[in-house]
This record gives sequence, C-alpha cells and structure tokens, in this order.
Amino acid sequence: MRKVEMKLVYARQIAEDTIEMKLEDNYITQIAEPGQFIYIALPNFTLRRPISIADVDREQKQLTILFKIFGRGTASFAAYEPGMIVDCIGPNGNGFPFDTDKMEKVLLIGGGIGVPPLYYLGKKLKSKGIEVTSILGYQTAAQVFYEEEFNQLGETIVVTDDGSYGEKGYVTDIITDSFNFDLYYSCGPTGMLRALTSKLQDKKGYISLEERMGCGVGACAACVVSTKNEQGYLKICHDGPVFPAKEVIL
Amino acid sequence: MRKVEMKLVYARQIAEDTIEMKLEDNYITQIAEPGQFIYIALPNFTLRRPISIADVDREQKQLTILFKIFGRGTASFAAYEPGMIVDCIGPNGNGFPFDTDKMEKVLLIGGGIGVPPLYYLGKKLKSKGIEVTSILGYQTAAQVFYEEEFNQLGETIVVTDDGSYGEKGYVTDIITDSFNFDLYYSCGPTGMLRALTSKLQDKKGYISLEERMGCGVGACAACVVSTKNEQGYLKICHDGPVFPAKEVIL
Amino acid sequence: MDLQVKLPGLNLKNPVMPASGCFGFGKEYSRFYDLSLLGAVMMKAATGTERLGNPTPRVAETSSGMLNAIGLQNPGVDKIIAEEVPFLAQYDTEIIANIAGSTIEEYKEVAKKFNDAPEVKAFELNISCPNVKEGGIQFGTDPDMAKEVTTIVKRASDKPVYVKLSPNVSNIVAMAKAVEEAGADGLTMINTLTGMQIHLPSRRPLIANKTGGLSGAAIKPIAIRMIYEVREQVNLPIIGMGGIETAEDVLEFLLAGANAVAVGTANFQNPLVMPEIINELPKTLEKYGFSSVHDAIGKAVFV
Amino acid sequence: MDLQVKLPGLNLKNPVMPASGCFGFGKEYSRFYDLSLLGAVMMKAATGTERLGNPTPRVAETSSGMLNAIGLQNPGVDKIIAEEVPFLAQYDTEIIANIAGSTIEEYKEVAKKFNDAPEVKAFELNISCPNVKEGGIQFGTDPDMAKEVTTIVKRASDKPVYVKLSPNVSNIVAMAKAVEEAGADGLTMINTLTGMQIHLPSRRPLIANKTGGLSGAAIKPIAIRMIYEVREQVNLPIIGMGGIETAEDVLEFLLAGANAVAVGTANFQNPLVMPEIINELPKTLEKYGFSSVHDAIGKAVFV
Ligand SMILES: Cc1cc2nc3c(=O)[nH]c(=O)nc-3n(C[C@H](O)[C@H](O)[C@H](O)COP(=O)(O)OP(=O)(O)OC[C@H]3O[C@@H](n4cnc5c(N)ncnc54)[C@H](O)[C@@H]3O)c2cc1C
Ligand SMILES: Cc1cc2nc3c(=O)[nH]c(=O)nc-3n(C[C@H](O)[C@H](O)[C@H](O)COP(=O)(O)OP(=O)(O)OC[C@H]3O[C@@H](n4cnc5c(N)ncnc54)[C@H](O)[C@@H]3O)c2cc1C
Ligand SMILES: Cc1cc2nc3c(=O)[nH]c(=O)nc-3n(C[C@H](O)[C@H](O)[C@H](O)COP(=O)(O)O)c2cc1C
Ligand SMILES: Cc1cc2nc3c(=O)[nH]c(=O)nc-3n(C[C@H](O)[C@H](O)[C@H](O)COP(=O)(O)O)c2cc1C
Ligand code: FES
Ligand code: FES
Repeated sequence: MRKVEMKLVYARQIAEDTIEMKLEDNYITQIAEPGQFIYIALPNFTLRRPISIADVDREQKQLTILFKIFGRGTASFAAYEPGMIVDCIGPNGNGFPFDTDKMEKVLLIGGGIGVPPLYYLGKKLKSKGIEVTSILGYQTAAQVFYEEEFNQLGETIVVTDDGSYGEKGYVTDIITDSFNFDLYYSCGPTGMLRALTSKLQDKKGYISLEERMGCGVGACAACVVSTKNEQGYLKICHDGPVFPAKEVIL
Repeated sequence: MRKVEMKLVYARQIAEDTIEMKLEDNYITQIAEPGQFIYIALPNFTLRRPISIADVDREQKQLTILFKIFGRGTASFAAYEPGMIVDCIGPNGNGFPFDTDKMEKVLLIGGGIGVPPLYYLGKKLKSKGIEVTSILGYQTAAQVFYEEEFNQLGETIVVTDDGSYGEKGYVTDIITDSFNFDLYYSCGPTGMLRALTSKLQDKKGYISLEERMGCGVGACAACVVSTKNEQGYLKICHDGPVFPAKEVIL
Repeated sequence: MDLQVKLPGLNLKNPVMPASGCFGFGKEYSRFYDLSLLGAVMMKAATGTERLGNPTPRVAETSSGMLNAIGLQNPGVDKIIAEEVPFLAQYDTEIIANIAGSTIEEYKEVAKKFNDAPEVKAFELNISCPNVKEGGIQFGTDPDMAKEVTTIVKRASDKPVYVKLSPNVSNIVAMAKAVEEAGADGLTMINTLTGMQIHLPSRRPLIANKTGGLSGAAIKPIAIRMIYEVREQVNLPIIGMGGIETAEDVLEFLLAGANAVAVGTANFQNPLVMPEIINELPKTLEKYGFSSVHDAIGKAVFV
Repeated sequence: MDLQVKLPGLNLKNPVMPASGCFGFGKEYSRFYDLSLLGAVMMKAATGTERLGNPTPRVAETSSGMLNAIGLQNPGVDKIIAEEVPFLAQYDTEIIANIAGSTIEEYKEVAKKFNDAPEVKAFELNISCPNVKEGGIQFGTDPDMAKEVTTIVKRASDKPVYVKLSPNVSNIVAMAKAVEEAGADGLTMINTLTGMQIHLPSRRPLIANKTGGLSGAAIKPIAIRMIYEVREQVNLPIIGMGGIETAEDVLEFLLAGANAVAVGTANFQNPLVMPEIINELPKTLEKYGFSSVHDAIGKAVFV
C-alpha cells in the first residue's frame, strides 16, 4: 500500500451514471488482487473515495475501475479527462480469498455498482480453470454494464428490479436449488447482501462490504463491522472489505 | 453591474509572476470604464478576487486584465487555460473621472500591479487629445511589464527599486518640479500612494485604492476607507475604488 | 409546491431571506434581481446612533468560510427608518429589523423606534455580535443577560422578537430556554463563531480587530447541530442560518428543525444565490419526497 | 534551522506530531514512512477496559472538514501497554498517551497504569471527547469538573499532564485557567466542535450517534483564536491542533502561541502529510524571517 500518482489513460460512460476508467502506474497494478480497492483523493474534498479494482492488466500497467456518479465527489471525478493525474492510495484491504485446489464451481453475485470487483475475480478464477457462473443485478436496463465481459467468463444471468432487461426481480429470486457451486462471492448493497447471506446460509461464501471511511488504512476505526466471534469490530478498510459471509453481522 | 460568464480567450505570462489575460463577453466589455474592476469567482474559494480592468476592446468584446500571482487564489487563476469560463461580476465601482475640457496634460503614476488600470485610462485620455506622461515603478527588472504599451501613449519613465532597469528608486523620487501637469492619476501600494499624495498635495489627483472585500458590491461594509469630510467611511468597492486624492485618509 | 411559511408577524411566500449584515439594506442586490422574490429581508444591524465600525482589514478568507469584523457600522436607527426602510417597503417582501446596541438602554431605544415603523414586521435581536466589545458578547453568552435584554425589548415594542443566538456557548439549549422564558417569539441561529487568522508576513492577526466572526459552509455542521438540539427542547420557531449555499442545504436546515432560513456569506460568492435557491427548492423538496416546506420542518428531529 | 522544542517531559526533535485518534497507534502509517521522523506520537484514546465505540456510520464529510463519532473504540489500557506501546517504542520519537474515561475513577486508573510504562513520556488528558455520553462532555465544558479530573490524574502519576481542551465552551480561558490551577503541565487544543449532518434521503442524522466532532481546515480559525486567547492569559505550554495541513499552517499556530502542533484529519487526505510538513518547515520559517521554531512561538501575541 502506497500513495501513488496514477495517470488516467481512458474514460468512458458505460451505462447510466456509470463511468469506466483505466489508470496507469508502476506499483498498484503490479500487486493488486481481486477485491482490493484504491482510495482516491479529489481536490477540495476532505475525504478520499474508495473504489474497487475491477480489472488489472499487469503488462500494460493498467487498472480498471468502474464507478457510479453518486454524490458530489464521484461527479467531480467523472469530469476528469485522460492525461490527468489521480492521487491514489492502494492497493488497500484484503482481496477475495480462494484456494483453487478446493473448488471447481463458483457463483458470483453482484448488485449494481458491486459488480466491478467480481469481474477481476472471475477472470482470475477462470484462468485457473474454475467454472464461473454470474448473477448480475441492476435496477433497470439503462444501468446494465459488463454483461458481455461476464459472458466471457461463463454463464451469466442479468436481473433487473423492474424487468426492463434480463430476468425480473432480485438476484436472490434467481438462485434456486438447481444452482450448484462450491463457494459464492458477492458484492452489492447491504440489503442485498443481507438477503443473500441468509438465503445461502448453508453455503460457504465471501462478501465485500462498504462503509463510510476516514483514513482508509486502518488507523481511525471509522469503518467497522461487527463480527459474530470474539474479534468484536473489524475494520472494513484494513481487515476487509472482503469477509467470510458467516463472520460478520450486517 | 451583472454576474456574467466571461470566456478566457488568451493568457500569457508577461513578467515575473505576472499574467495577462483577455476575457470575452457581451456586457461588461460594452460599458466598462477605466478604473473599474471585475470581481472574479474561483472554484472552492469563499471570496471573489477584485482585478482592475486594464484595457477594453469594445469591438472584439474583449477585456484585458493583468494580475500578479500573490496567494493561492491568483495562483489557481493563473492556471486557467484559454476556452475556460470565468465567473465574473462587473463592471464594479466607479472609474477615474476626467473632464477633457479642463485638462491638457496628465501624469499617470503606477506602482507594480497598480499599473494596469492606468493603461486603459491613458489610452482613453490620449484618444481625446490629452498629453499623457507615465511613471511606472516596479521592484526589479524582472517585474517590468507594459513599458512598450505606455510608450505608445506618451513619455514613459520606468523606475525600479533596485535600479536593475530604468531609473533607480521610487516613483516619488522621479517627480520633480519640472513635471508639468494639470492632474495626476495613480494606483499602487498604499505606501506609495501615501508618499505620493503628500508630495503632490498641491496638485489635483485621483487615486485608486485596495482593500480586502466581502461582497464587492457595497452591501457588507468590509472595504471602507476614512474620508476627510463628513461622509465618514466610504466603500471602496462601491464609492471607489477611485477617490479624489485629497478626500481619503490613507 | 407550497413554499409558504407563517411565523409570528411574518407571512413568508418562501422560507428564504438574506442574513443580517450580508445584504446591507437591499439596495445593492436590487440591482441584480427583484427583491420581491425573497421571503423576507433581514436588515443590517441598527444601533441607536451612527456607528463607524472597526478599522480595516475587516474580512479574511478561510477554508470554506470567512471571518468578518465589520463592527456594526450603520447609519443609526433614525436614518435607517427614514432612508432604508422606505426603499425596502417598495417590494413585496417582509422586513425584519436587526437590533443591536452596547447597553440595554440602547436596545430598548432602537426597538421603540422601529416599533413605530409599520413596514417593519418583526425584530431580530442581535445579542450575539462578536465584534462589539462593550457588551454584545456578554449578552449572547450569558443566559441571564440574554433574558434581561429580551424582556426589555419585548416590553418596549409589540412586534414579534426573534432572538439571534450566538454559537460561542457551552450550552445552546440553555440560551434558547432563557430567551423563551423572557417571551421571545422566535429564534434565529446561528450567528458567527469567533475566529482568528494570523497574517504570516506581518506576524499579526490579519483582521484589524484581531478576532472576527466565522461564517460560511465551514460552520454548517455546527448550525445544524445547534438547531437540532434546540428544536428538541424548545418550542419557538427558528430561522436557521450558517453556511447555506444550495436548496439541499435549505432542506437540511428544515429537517433539523428550522422553520425558515437565512443566507449570508453565499451572497458574496454569488449575488444571485437566493433567487437560484428559491427556484430550485420545489424540485429539491420533491426529489426527497416532500409536498411542501411545511412538510419538511423538523422531520429529522421527531421520528 | 533549529526545529527542536522542549516541553515538560518531551524533547521534540520537531514540533509536529499526529493528533490523537487520527493515527491509531502508528502501525498503519509506519507502512508509509519511518515514524522516527515525527516529533512525537499522540496515541489513540485509552480507557480502563476495551470499548467498542459507536455504531456506524461514524464519519461524514463536510465542507473543508469532517465529522466523526468513533466513540473511543480502543482495546483498553492494558492491551495498549502490552501490544501498542512496545511497537511505538522502537522508534526514536516521544510517546504521549491519551487518557479517557467515563468516570473520574476510570481516568485515575488509566493514568496509574500508564505511569508504570516508562516509554510513555507524557499524558494528554482527554476531557473533551464529545462522543462519550456518560461524562466526557461535562468534564470538558465545566471548569470545576475539569479541575477535579486534572487534580486526580496529577495525583495518580508523576508524568506531565497536558489537558486537552474542548472548543465547545463560552469561555476557553476560564477552562485553561481552571486546569492550570489544578496543576496541569500543559494544554492541547482544540478538540473537535460538536456538529451534525442530516442525510437527506433518510431524513435522519447521517452519523449513527447523531452528533459528531467537526475537525479539519474548517475549524482552523477557531483553533487559532482560542490558542491566542489562552496564550495571552495562561502560562502553560500549548500543543495546538485543528485543521493543520501545511507548514504555513504550523507557523500560524506557532505565531498564535502554540509551542508544538498536532495534525489530525490531514493524515486521511495525505498519509505523508507530516513528513512533508516537517520537510517544508525550515524553508517556511526562513521565508518569514524566523531562525528557529522557538523564535516563532507566540510572536503574534506579544508585540
Ligand atoms: C471498499 C469500497 C469499494 C467501493 N467500490 C466502489 C466501486 O467500485 N464503484 C462505485 O461506484 N462505488 C464504490 N464504492 C462506493 C463509493 O465509495 C461511493 O459511492 C463514493 O464514495 C461516493 O462518493 P460521492 O462523493 O459521490 O458521494 P457523497 O455522498 O458526496 O460522499 C460523501 C462521503 O460519504 C462517503 N460515501 C458515500 N457513499 C458511500 C459508500 N457507499 N461507501 C463508502 N463511502 C461512501 C464518501 O466516500 C464521502 O466520504 C465503494 C465503497 C467501498 C467502501
Ligand atoms: C479594486 C482592486 C483592484 C485590484 N486590481 C488588481 C489587478 O489589476 N491586478 C492584481 O494583480 N491585483 C489587483 N488587486 C489585488 C488583488 O485583488 C489581490 O492580489 C488578490 O485578491 C489576492 O488574491 P490571492 O488569492 O492571490 O491572495 P490571498 O492572500 O490568498 O487572498 C486571501 C484573501 O485576501 C484578499 N486580498 C489579498 N490581497 C489583497 C489586496 N491587495 N487587495 C484586495 N484583496 C486582497 C483576497 O481577495 C482574498 O479574499 C486589486 C485589488 C482591488 C481591491
Ligand atoms: C460580513 C458579515 C456581516 C454580518 N453582520 C451581521 C449583523 O450586522 N448582524 C447580525 O445579526 N449578524 C451579522 N452577520 C452574521 C450573519 O447574519 C449570519 O448569522 C452568519 O454569517 C451565518 O450565516 P452564513 O454562514 O450564511 O453567512 C454578519 C455576517 C457577515 C459575513
Ligand atoms: C477520526 C477522529 C478521531 C479522533 N479521536 C480522538 C481521540 O480518541 N482522542 C482525542 O483526544 N481526540 C480525538 N480526535 C480529535 C483530534 O485529536 C483533534 O483534536 C481534532 O481532530 C482537530 O485536529 P484536526 O483538525 O487536525 O483533525 C479525533 C479526531 C478524528 C478526526
Ligand atoms: S477508515 Fe479508518 S479504520 Fe477504516
Ligand atoms: S466589499 Fe462589501 S461593501 Fe465593499
């Protein structure tokens, strides 16, 4: 984890209010793992913004992020143009654990802007011969992104809340007993994760959490999550953002 | 006086830490008079910055400003690039009064970044057939600007504090009894204006003052100057920035 | 969308008005827009006789804020009634007089004079101006003195009195309760926080008066907290202020318990800010599911 | 350029240290740079037993600042002495323990335990944490209670005690004088100002604890004013804090009367901010005509 200047080399809008960017540097791109995030400073905002690493190309030294224009910070970031320098800390936190010897089939469940970190994970798993199935949930057709990219990784089901694209409903409606997997990985809104982890309580899984952050490096205790064991609070920025689904209280 | 968006059409550094810019609009450029100023908003700074109008080209709808990089606001403004929009209020205040029937020769005395407003004034006076002599004082050679432009208006004497260019000394050292003029106009640091007005106390003159401003339009009473008569305080942004030299207490 | 707010003495067509001292007596801003757009106008502070205020510099810029130490410069209550009130009275908006003084006697005198000006609909009792050395600051931070001056002013006039609270206190609720007991009809809050900036080259406080009042977006979280605390425990209507720049800020103040709001420092950045906010407000209320200004007031407090 | 500062119990190689709660116990930032560069380290608050702190969200962003309501989450004094102090002791820097509690008894107990840790050079007595409901806030805004807790802690230990003052008071000088009388060896100021932000979509305070402490550049003018006022009237050394981001900010605090400074929120924006400031400081002092840190202290106050 270091503070580095990354160069914005590419930016485009890929869905409603959703921006894809590629950032270049010599350090973060060489060590980032799926599930980790970068912590981005924006001029005149007190706090940095955490954004998941959606893909990495080590050779090109490029890292992909995908983010939604949510408030004033992401809106100002969306206005950056290629060539500009982005002040980042990274890679932060711990990624999705996997032990390729112990698994054959995995299920990825992404909700909205929780989809991005699963892409880099899925790519990595597929390259190790793991069978990947993905369920991607969005609010509406205009917000769907990366369907094609996930199709490359394996069977991919898109769900929208309003049924305007793919299946209608929530990701949890889609997961039936016919789904067969050793492990699941998920990232998305807390409501979705809560429903999902309770539905899949007999399965082993890892989920990636969000919380408002101060330092982003584990020093300030802003971003805690309660655990079910004696560890008490864990820090999402430092001990997560990925946690075993059964360990945390959402 | 309106709030308008001006377009930066041209910017260059013309001396040490000194920037010349041309701004385009349909309103301010059509009515601005010498001695008035524009009041510029810079993103993420609470207060606007007052900058004098150094020249106006009504046909081209362009206004020239010259400013020194002084603190953080002017530094950020100096980084603007042509094409960018500048949020301005203007034209603010009252300009230099002149009655061309009652004068033949005028003396302009500018100190440092007080030189700019005198240029537009000199141009206007010269076009009305008034003889213009200018004394321009700077700290050092590297900070000299607009000598050539003033030469076009009439006799121009450049003075530097350290003698690295032109005459050595202060503008007040230059003004001897041999100078012959009906009226003087001056703008520059308060110390210079104090020395000058006391030296020229028998002459009629107008001086342009600076003070830290809040509203810039006369509403908040931040920018007052004491007067020698019953008016009490006057507001520099509204009643000035130009005042009869004999009326104000510096 | 219904933006109207009814408060003691005031029928506001919308909840937005300029904060005292940031708008003079309206003349300057009337060059930018029609003042009839505003819910009300809070006039610059008036004292018994003319005040010249403090030496300059009187303002300094800070991160997301500014310091000011104008020092109550004003032409005195008589001239204000004779020359400024009639100008504002031309507009279809409510006029609130800001009353200041160094002594209780002076407050009383100013209140009495404004009482006879029918165009003035309510008083804002400025017991919290941090830039007057003789007494202002004590009135604003001592509950007993605040009570006393409120009582006197209430007695001297029949107009509704909104007491302007200073945030420079340990216990804002105690101050609010004190003036409530004294018969205040409403509160306006917050005034500025006392601050200072050192000018490095001269090694001296930049503001000639040394300290100045901090205003602007920097203080908004303090204003919201204080309004929320007071709304929980005190039954007076509140005109909220401190760092408002947008219609979303207005909604934040309403939710925290303000019945109306005033905009100060933001006028300096954007002279059109108030008409812009008023224009945005219906959309903003709708976006967050409110059907009127009234519907939003205090919604974050009582849940 | 001589950057050294000598204070009771502390030999600072330079006047810059992290503010309590913004740097944990140093481990995380030691991944970014060598902590031996720092003048000292103020540890996160310690209580008698482990504290879990408040529910989340615990932080919110504001204009030029932030709100926090961590709620004193910490592993308890014993674990801090066993596991955190030895880590910091590896570095060539001074360790300051921040002592907190809900009762006077708890303060005393924590102080006693740290008293036996030779690596801890001084105490920062946190009587001003606005996020502890049981008592913290009263200690920090009531001069008598502040006096009492200072007296007890002084008695319980031989280490120098720096009392951390809350800015949420009407009269900061009265607070400083109270703890001076109680035997405080120094002051640290300011802690955060109590603030609130309303989350519009949920119509509720964003911070789960409702209120939080405002820190960052927004509060710098208030910190400077309070330090200046205290320096004029109280003879204790002051470690100043509140919005420091640059070496020029450090100089501003020194001129206002601080003997050393702490950097809090700025670490979150830039984890390298303290080494960068320390590196800039000699140039900045020179630029404004000072020959040492010592030379600048209080220069804007006594003129
Ligand atoms: C580990 C992690 C990874 C993330 N990855 C992504 C991603 O890949 N793509 C994406 O679009 N978003 C992601 N988010 C959410 C993203 O950080 C927020 O949408 C963003 O910070 C909002 O900033 P803003 O200025 O637009 O909103 P504002 O509401 O103006 O922000 C105000 C403050 O709240 C914080 N905040 C607001 N929402 C969130 C949130 N959901 N989580 C954490 N902090 C928040 C901001 O960081 C800022 O400090 C991630 C969050 C976390 C914690
Ligand atoms: C009527 C008028 C006309 C001016 N014309 C010019 C001009 O043509 N060219 C030019 O270079 N400068 C001019 N100035 C000075 C210019 O406004 C300041 O240099 C500038 O505001 C400094 O801003 P900053 O952000 O760089 O400095 P900072 O010190 O960071 O500014 C902090 C605050 O102090 C104010 N301030 C600082 N110095 C001055 C000053 N000398 N006068 C007024 N406010 C100040 C700033 O506006 C800002 O509000 C003029 C000033 C006035 C009052
Ligand atoms: C330049 C200036 C002058 C002020 N003068 C007065 C005044 O005369 N009377 C008063 O009650 N408040 C005065 N105030 C305080 C404002 O009315 C308001 O309470 C404060 O600025 C907070 O609002 P804001 O952050 O929107 O500016 C003044 C504020 C400023 C910035
Ligand atoms: C996240 C956070 C946690 C804090 N925790 C503590 C604490 O445990 N003890 C304490 O005395 N002060 C605490 N503070 C206050 C800081 O030490 C400091 O006084 C304040 O933040 C002002 O400095 P700044 O503006 O540089 O942050 C905390 C501040 C922040 C932002
Ligand atoms: S954000 Fe500071 S510990 Fe996670
Ligand atoms: S700056 Fe407000 S009156 Fe001049």
